[in-house]
Amino acid sequence: MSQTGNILVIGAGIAGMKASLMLAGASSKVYLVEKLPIIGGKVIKNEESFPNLECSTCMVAPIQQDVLQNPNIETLTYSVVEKIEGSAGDFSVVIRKRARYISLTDCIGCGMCYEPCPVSLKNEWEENLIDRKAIYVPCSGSLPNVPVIDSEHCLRIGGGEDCSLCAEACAFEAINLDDSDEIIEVNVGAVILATGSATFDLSSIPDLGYGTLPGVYAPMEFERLFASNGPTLGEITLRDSEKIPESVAIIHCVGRREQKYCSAVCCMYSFKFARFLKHKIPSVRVFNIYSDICVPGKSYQSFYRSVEGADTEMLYTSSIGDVSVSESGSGLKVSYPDAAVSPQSLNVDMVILAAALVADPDVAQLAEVAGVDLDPQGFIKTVLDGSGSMETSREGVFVAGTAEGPKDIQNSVVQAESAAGQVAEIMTSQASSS
Amino acid sequence: MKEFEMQESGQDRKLRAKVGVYICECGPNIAGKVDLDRIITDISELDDYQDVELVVKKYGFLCSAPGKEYLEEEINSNGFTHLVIGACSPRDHDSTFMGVCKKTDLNPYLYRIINIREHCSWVIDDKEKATVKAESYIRGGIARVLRQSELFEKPLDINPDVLIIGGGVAGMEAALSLSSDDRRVFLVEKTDRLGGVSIDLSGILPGQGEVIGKKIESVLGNGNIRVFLNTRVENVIGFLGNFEIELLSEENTEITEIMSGAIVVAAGGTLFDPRESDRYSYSGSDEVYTSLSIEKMFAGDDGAVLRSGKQPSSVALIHCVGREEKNYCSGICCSYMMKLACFFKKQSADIQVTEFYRDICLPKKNDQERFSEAQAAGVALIRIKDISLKGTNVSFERISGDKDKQSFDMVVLAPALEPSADTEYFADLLTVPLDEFGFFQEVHKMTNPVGTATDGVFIVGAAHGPKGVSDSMQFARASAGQILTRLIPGEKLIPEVAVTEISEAYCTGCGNCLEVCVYGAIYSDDSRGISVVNEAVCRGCGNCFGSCPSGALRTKHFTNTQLYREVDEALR
Amino acid sequence: MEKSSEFTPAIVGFLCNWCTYAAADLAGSSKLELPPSFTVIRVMCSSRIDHNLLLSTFFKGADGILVAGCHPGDCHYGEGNYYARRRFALLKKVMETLDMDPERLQLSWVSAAEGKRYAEVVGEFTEKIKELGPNPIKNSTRF
Amino acid sequence: MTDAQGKGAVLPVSKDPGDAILEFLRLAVAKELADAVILPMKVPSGDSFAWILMNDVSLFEGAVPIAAAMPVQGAKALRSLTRKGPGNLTVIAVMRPCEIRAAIELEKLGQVHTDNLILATYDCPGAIPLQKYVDDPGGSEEHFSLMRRSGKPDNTAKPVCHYCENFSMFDSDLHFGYFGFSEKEVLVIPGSDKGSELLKGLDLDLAKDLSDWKKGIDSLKAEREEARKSAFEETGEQLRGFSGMQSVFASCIGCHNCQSACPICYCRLCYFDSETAQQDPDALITAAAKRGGVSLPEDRIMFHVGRMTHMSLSCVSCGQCTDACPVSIPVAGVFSYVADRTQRTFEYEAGRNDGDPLPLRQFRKSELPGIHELVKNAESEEPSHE
Repeated sequence: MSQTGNILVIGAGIAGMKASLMLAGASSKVYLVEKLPIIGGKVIKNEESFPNLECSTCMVAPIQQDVLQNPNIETLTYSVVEKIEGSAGDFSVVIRKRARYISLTDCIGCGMCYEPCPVSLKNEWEENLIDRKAIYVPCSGSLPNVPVIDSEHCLRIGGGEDCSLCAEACAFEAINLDDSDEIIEVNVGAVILATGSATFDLSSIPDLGYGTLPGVYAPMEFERLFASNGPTLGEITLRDSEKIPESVAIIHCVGRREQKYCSAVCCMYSFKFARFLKHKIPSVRVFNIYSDICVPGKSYQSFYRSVEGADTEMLYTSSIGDVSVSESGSGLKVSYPDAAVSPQSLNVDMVILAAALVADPDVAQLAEVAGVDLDPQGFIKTVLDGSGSMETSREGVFVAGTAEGPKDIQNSVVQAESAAGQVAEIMTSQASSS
Repeated sequence: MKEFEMQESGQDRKLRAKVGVYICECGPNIAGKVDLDRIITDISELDDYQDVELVVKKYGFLCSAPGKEYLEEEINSNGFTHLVIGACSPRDHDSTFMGVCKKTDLNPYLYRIINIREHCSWVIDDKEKATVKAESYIRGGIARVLRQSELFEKPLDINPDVLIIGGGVAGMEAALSLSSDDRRVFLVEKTDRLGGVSIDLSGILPGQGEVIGKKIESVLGNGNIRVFLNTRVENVIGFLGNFEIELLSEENTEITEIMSGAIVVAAGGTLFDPRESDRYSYSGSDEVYTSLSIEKMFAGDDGAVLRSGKQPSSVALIHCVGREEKNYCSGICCSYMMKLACFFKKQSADIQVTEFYRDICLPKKNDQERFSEAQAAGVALIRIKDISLKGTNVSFERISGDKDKQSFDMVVLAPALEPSADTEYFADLLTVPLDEFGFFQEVHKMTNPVGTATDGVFIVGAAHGPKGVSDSMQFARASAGQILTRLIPGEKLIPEVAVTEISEAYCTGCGNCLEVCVYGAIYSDDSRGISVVNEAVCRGCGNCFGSCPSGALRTKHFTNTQLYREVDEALR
Repeated sequence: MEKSSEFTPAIVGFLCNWCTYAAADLAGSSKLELPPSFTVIRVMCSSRIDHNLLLSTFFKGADGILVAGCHPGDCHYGEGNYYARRRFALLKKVMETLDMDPERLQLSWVSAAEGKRYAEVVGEFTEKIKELGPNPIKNSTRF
Repeated sequence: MTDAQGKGAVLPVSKDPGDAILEFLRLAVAKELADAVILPMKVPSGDSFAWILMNDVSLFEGAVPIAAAMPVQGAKALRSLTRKGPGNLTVIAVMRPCEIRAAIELEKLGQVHTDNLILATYDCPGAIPLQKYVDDPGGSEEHFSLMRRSGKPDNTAKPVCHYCENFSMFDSDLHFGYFGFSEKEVLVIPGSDKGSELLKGLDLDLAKDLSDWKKGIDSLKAEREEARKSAFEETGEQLRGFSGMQSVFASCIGCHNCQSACPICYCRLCYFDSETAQQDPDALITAAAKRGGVSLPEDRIMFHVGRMTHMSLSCVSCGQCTDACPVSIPVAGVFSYVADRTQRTFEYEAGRNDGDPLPLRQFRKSELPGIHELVKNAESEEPSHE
C-alpha cells in the first residue's frame, strides 16, 4: 500500500496540531483539516490558561507556526471532511475545501480589504462582542493571517450585487470573487478526530437569564472580553462598552445536572476569571457561587487556595440547580439557597455562567462520516474505555482531546500524544509487514 | 581587492564577501511606505565596507513561488557569500528564505531576514522617517550578517530501545505500546512481581483482574520486552537517543549495562499516611482502615469485615484525607469511595453506609454514574466542613455549621495519593526536577506533560501526579507516542543547530552556566577544569550566556559580536 | 547639545523571540503607530541578554534600552526570564548606585497577545526617555 | 557558627598574639592534626610578605601570622592550592577575615575547595597599603602594632579597613580573638565542627567565656558602622551624576590591575580583554563621525561598571584593587559601596558559608515586584523581595 504513510487529522486545535506535528516529525504526510478559516482551536481564545496563567498565545503561536511551516503537513483550513471510506490502512477521504475567495499564497495579510467592505456583521469568533466585515479574519493574530469571505453575507456572492470593493483594494490580486468549493480526494492509512467540544447551551436554562439579561455572560465571552487581542483590547466592560463592573458573580456547574457529568475544568476557569477580574479591576468584588469544588490533580487546588478569599468570596449553595438570575434596577440579582437551604440573594453588575463542556453539535455528522460510535453523552466513544487507547469503534480511526469528553489542555495533549503513538505503531507495523 | 576575514567563523578560511541585499516590496505594504529606490541607492553607495561588494535590489514578492526562484537564481549567479532580505517578520518567512538558501551553495546561517514591514512600514506613518528607519535596519542586517558563521546540522545516530522504570500498569502499558521487532524494551521493577498497586485492586472492577493478569502475561510473553525483577537502576548517563544505564539486581548483586534511547519513569505513587495528621487517630490496628486495605479485602473471598471477622453494621467513608496537608485534590478518591459504598451495600443491604465528603470531585464523564448509584443504593451523603476521629467515633461539622457526632463499626479513609519514596532518588539520578508537591515536574504542564527537562526522560502514571489506573495508562501511551514518533529505528535525530559553545581558553569552570541551564545541557569537565556543552541537548536559549562573566560562551547565531553590530547600526 | 524639545532619542529594544517579538509583529499587523526612534533587536530569550551587552549599548550611545520578554512563568525555555529578572535587577541596582540614570533601562513583560500593550510600552518608554533627555554617557565617551 | 556555647580556649602569649598562633600551629602539626600551614612570611628584603605553604615546623620562625600588609589576597593563595580539588593534605590557613570570605565565595564559584582546609581568622586590625609598607617597613610595623593593640585602624591603614565591619569572627573554622584585653592571652574559638575537632585533638578546653571579648568587638563594630555610613555618604556624593563617576575614574589608564589583584575576579581571561569586548573599528569611525570624537580605548569606565556587575555580589571589600591602582583611584571605595547595595538587593552577604547559592544562580518565582520600584525606593533600602 503506497498510501500507508498518509494520515488525516480533523480539527486543528491543540490536540490536532500536536498529533499532526508528531506524525509529520515521523515522516508521515499529514492532512490537517480545519473547518474554521484559522487554526489554533479553543485555546487561543484564552488570554491565559490555568493553572499557571500562562499566556496562551505565547504557548500556542509557536505550535501554529510549526504546523504551517512543516513541509509534511498540508493544512486545509475552512474545509470539511465529507467521506471516509475503506478500512484501516487504506481509507479514501473526500474533503470539501470551501471557497475562501482569497488566495492563501498571494495574500500577505495586510488587511487593506476589510475597510472598503460595506457589510457589517457580528464576529462569531469574538462571541459576537464586536463587528466584522463580510471579508474578515476572525481575530488579530489569526494564523494563517489570510481573510475569508462570508459568502452568505457578501453583497456580491450572497446578494448578487455588483460589488468588488475588496478586490479593488487588494494590491496582490489575491481575491478571487469567483472562487468555488474544491473537492479533494486523498488516501490515508489512519484518521485522528480532534474536533473539540462546545459549551453548554445556556439559553436552555431561562432562569439564568442568558440571552435576555445583557449582564449575563458565557465563559468564552468573558475570555474574549479579557483578551488583550480581543474586542475590547482586554478592557473588562459591560455590553454598553462603558461601565466597568463593580461586582461579579460566577455561577458554577451550569449544565452539570442536565449533562449528568462534571466537566472538570469549570471550577478552574471560574477561579481564573476571579483572578483576571481582580487583576484588571482591583476594587471589584467577585463571588463564586458553588456547591462542589472540583480541582483534581496536582497544582489545581493550590491555585484555588490562592484565589479563594483573595480574589473572590466563596458562596456555598445547597442546590446549584436552583440558582437564578433576575433584573434588579440597573443590575442583576442572583438568588440561591444557602447551606441552611434558606434563600439568599446578591446584587451584582455582571454574572458569568460556568458552563459545562458538551459535545460539538457537528459531531453527530462527523461520526456518521467517520463511521464511529458516540457515547451516551454525545462524545466520540473509545472502544477500550479506561485503557488509555484512543481507538474508536472503527479500526484505524482515533480520537483525541475534548471530542472524546470534557478535559483540560493537559489531558487533551496527552490524548493527542497517545493517538499519535497508536497511529505511529500501526504505520510501522504496516511498513515492516509490507 | 582586500580580503575580508570572517571574524566569527572560527575557521581560517578567508574569502571576499559579496553580500546580496534583496528588499521585498510586499506590494504597497513596504514599497508604499518606504522609498525603496532611495534605500537601494544609499546602501549601494555605502562606503562602510570597502572590502565588501554589495548587490542591492528590490522585488515584488520575494515569498511567492517566482520570488523564491528569482532569489535562488540570483544567489547562484552572483555567488553571494552573504544574503540580507529586507522583508517581513522572521516569524513569517525566516524558514522560507532559509529553505531557498538550502537549495543553493549559500549556508542558510549566512543569511538574515530584516523585518522592515512590522517594524517600519506598518508602524511608521511618515514616509521619510520610515525610509530612514528601514535603511538603518538594513544596514544593521548587513553589519550583522558579515559577522555570522556557517553552521551545519549534525545528525545523531540513535538507539531506539527504551528503558521503563516501574512494572505497574503504566510501565506495562508503555512497554506493550513500545515493543516491536526493531525496538526492545527493558522493564525494570524493584519488587518481585509486575502489576504494581493495580494487583490489589483486581477483582473490583468487572473484568479488571483479568485484564491486569492478561497484561502481565503478555508482557512476560513478549520476546521484545526484557523484564528485570528485584532490580534497581543504579546509574544513568546520556541524552535522548543515547542513554547508558547500569542496573543492579538484588539477587546476584551484579551490574547489568544496557543502552537505550529513551527512559520512561513509571515509578508510581503511594498513599498519604493518615498518621501524619492527628485528626484521624489512625493506628492501622483498630477498625479504621485505608481505602486500599478495604479494596484488598473486597478482592479476597470474605469481603470487607471487621477484625473479628464479623460483618460491620455501620461504615463511615471519609473523603479528602490529606487533601489539605498535601494541598492538592487527588481527583480519584470520590469516585472509588462511591464504588466502595456500593460494594458495602452489595455485600449486605443492611450495612448502614455514610460518606463524609467536602466536595464531590468526579472529573470523568462516566464518574457521575457512581454518585447516582451510591445515592440509589441508599448511601447517606453528608457534606462537611470539618471532621475528626476518635477510634470509630466521628465528630463533624456540617456545611451548615451544625456540629454532630456519630459512631460506626468501621471507618474507611481515602488518603491522598503522594509520590512514591523513590521519587527523589530518580529525580537525582535522571536530573529531573521535582515540583512543589514532590512529584516529577513536567517540562511544560500543558504542551508537554509527559516530557521532562532532560529530553528523552518521560514521566507517566502517578509519578507525574495523583491519578487513577486509566489516566496512568493514558499517560503511558502518551510517552509511547512521543518515543514512537521521535526515535525511529534507522533514522537519525537532528539537534538544534544554533547552540551554545564554550571556549576552553576563557572558561574557568565556575559552574554558573551549568547551574542555570534548564535542560542539563552543560556538564563539568573536571580534568580540564571547564564546563562543556552537550550540543545534542542544548536548545540555544542563551541563558548560560547571560550567566557567564568571562564571555566564555558563544550562543551561535546570536553572538555578542553579531548583536553589537546591530546595536552599532541602530545608534549610528 | 540638542534641546529636549527637538530631541529624538536613540532607543534599543531587546525582544525575546517568542513573546515580545510576536507582540511587536501583532502591533505591526494591527498598524499601531510606533516611534521611529525605537530599534528592535531580536534575541531568543531575555535570559540571553548579559550585562555587557546592555552596558555596551549604553556606552555606544543609546538613550534608553528596553528589555522585554515573556511574563514570568511563560518562558518558552521554562525559567529563562526568572534569571533574566535577577540579572536585570543587579544591573539596575548598579546603575542606580552609580547615579547612571537607571530609568534609561527598563524591563517589561509583554506577551505575544499584547500587541497593543507593546505599542503602549514602547510609546511610554520613548516619552520617558525624551523627558530625561540625551544620555550623558554619549558625550562622555569623547574623553 | 558553633560558638553558640560562647566559649573559647585560651592560648598564652609571650610576645604578641602572632606568637601564640604560631605555637598553636606548631602543636597541631606536631600532633599530626594538620599536614601543613599557609602563613605570610617576610620576604628577604624585609619590605613585604609572601604566602608560604609550609610543613617544615622549623620554617615557622620567620612566619608572621598577623601581617601588617596584604600583598596578595590570601584567597588567591588558597586558589592556587586547591583549584583542581581538595587534595589529600590537611592544611591550616591563617588569614584575615576578608581573605577567608573571598575564599568562601571562590568555593561557591568552584575555584577553591575547602574540604581539607581549616580556615582560621583573627581579629584584624586592618592592613597597611603595600606601597606605604614598602616605603617604610619599620614605621609601618610600629603603626600596625598600635592598631593591633587598640583594634582601631589609624590613618596609615587602607581606607576600606576603617569601615570594615567584618574584621572579627565570620564563617571560619577557627578564630583567634585578642582585641580588647591583655596582651597575655589569645582566645581560640571554634567556628565549625572542623575547628572543634582540632581543639579537641589539642586537648584545649573551652573554658573561657567570650562575652567580654564580644562586648569589645561589638563596640568597635559600632564605631566602624559610623565610619562606614559617612564614607558611603561621601562616595555617594562623589558619584553624583554620570560626571561624578566619570571624574572618579578619569585618570584610569586601563591597566586592569584592579582586576588582576581582585580575589573575586576569577576568570581565566577577563572578558574585557577579549576580542568580543572590543569596539568594532568600523563602529568607532562612525561613532566619531557622529559625536565629533571618541576616546580610545573606549572602555575605561565601562570596564569598571561591567566589573561591578560581574563581581559586586561577591565583593568582600578587601581593598586590594585600590592598592593595585597606579594612579590612586579609590576603586575599593566605589566597589565596596556598590557591593553593599547589590548584595542587599538579593539579601546576600558575600563570604557567608551558610549554603546560600550565589544570587544569580537561583530565583524565586515571586520576587522583585516591579523592578522599577527598586529605583524609586532606593532611599528606603528595603529588601525587594515579596
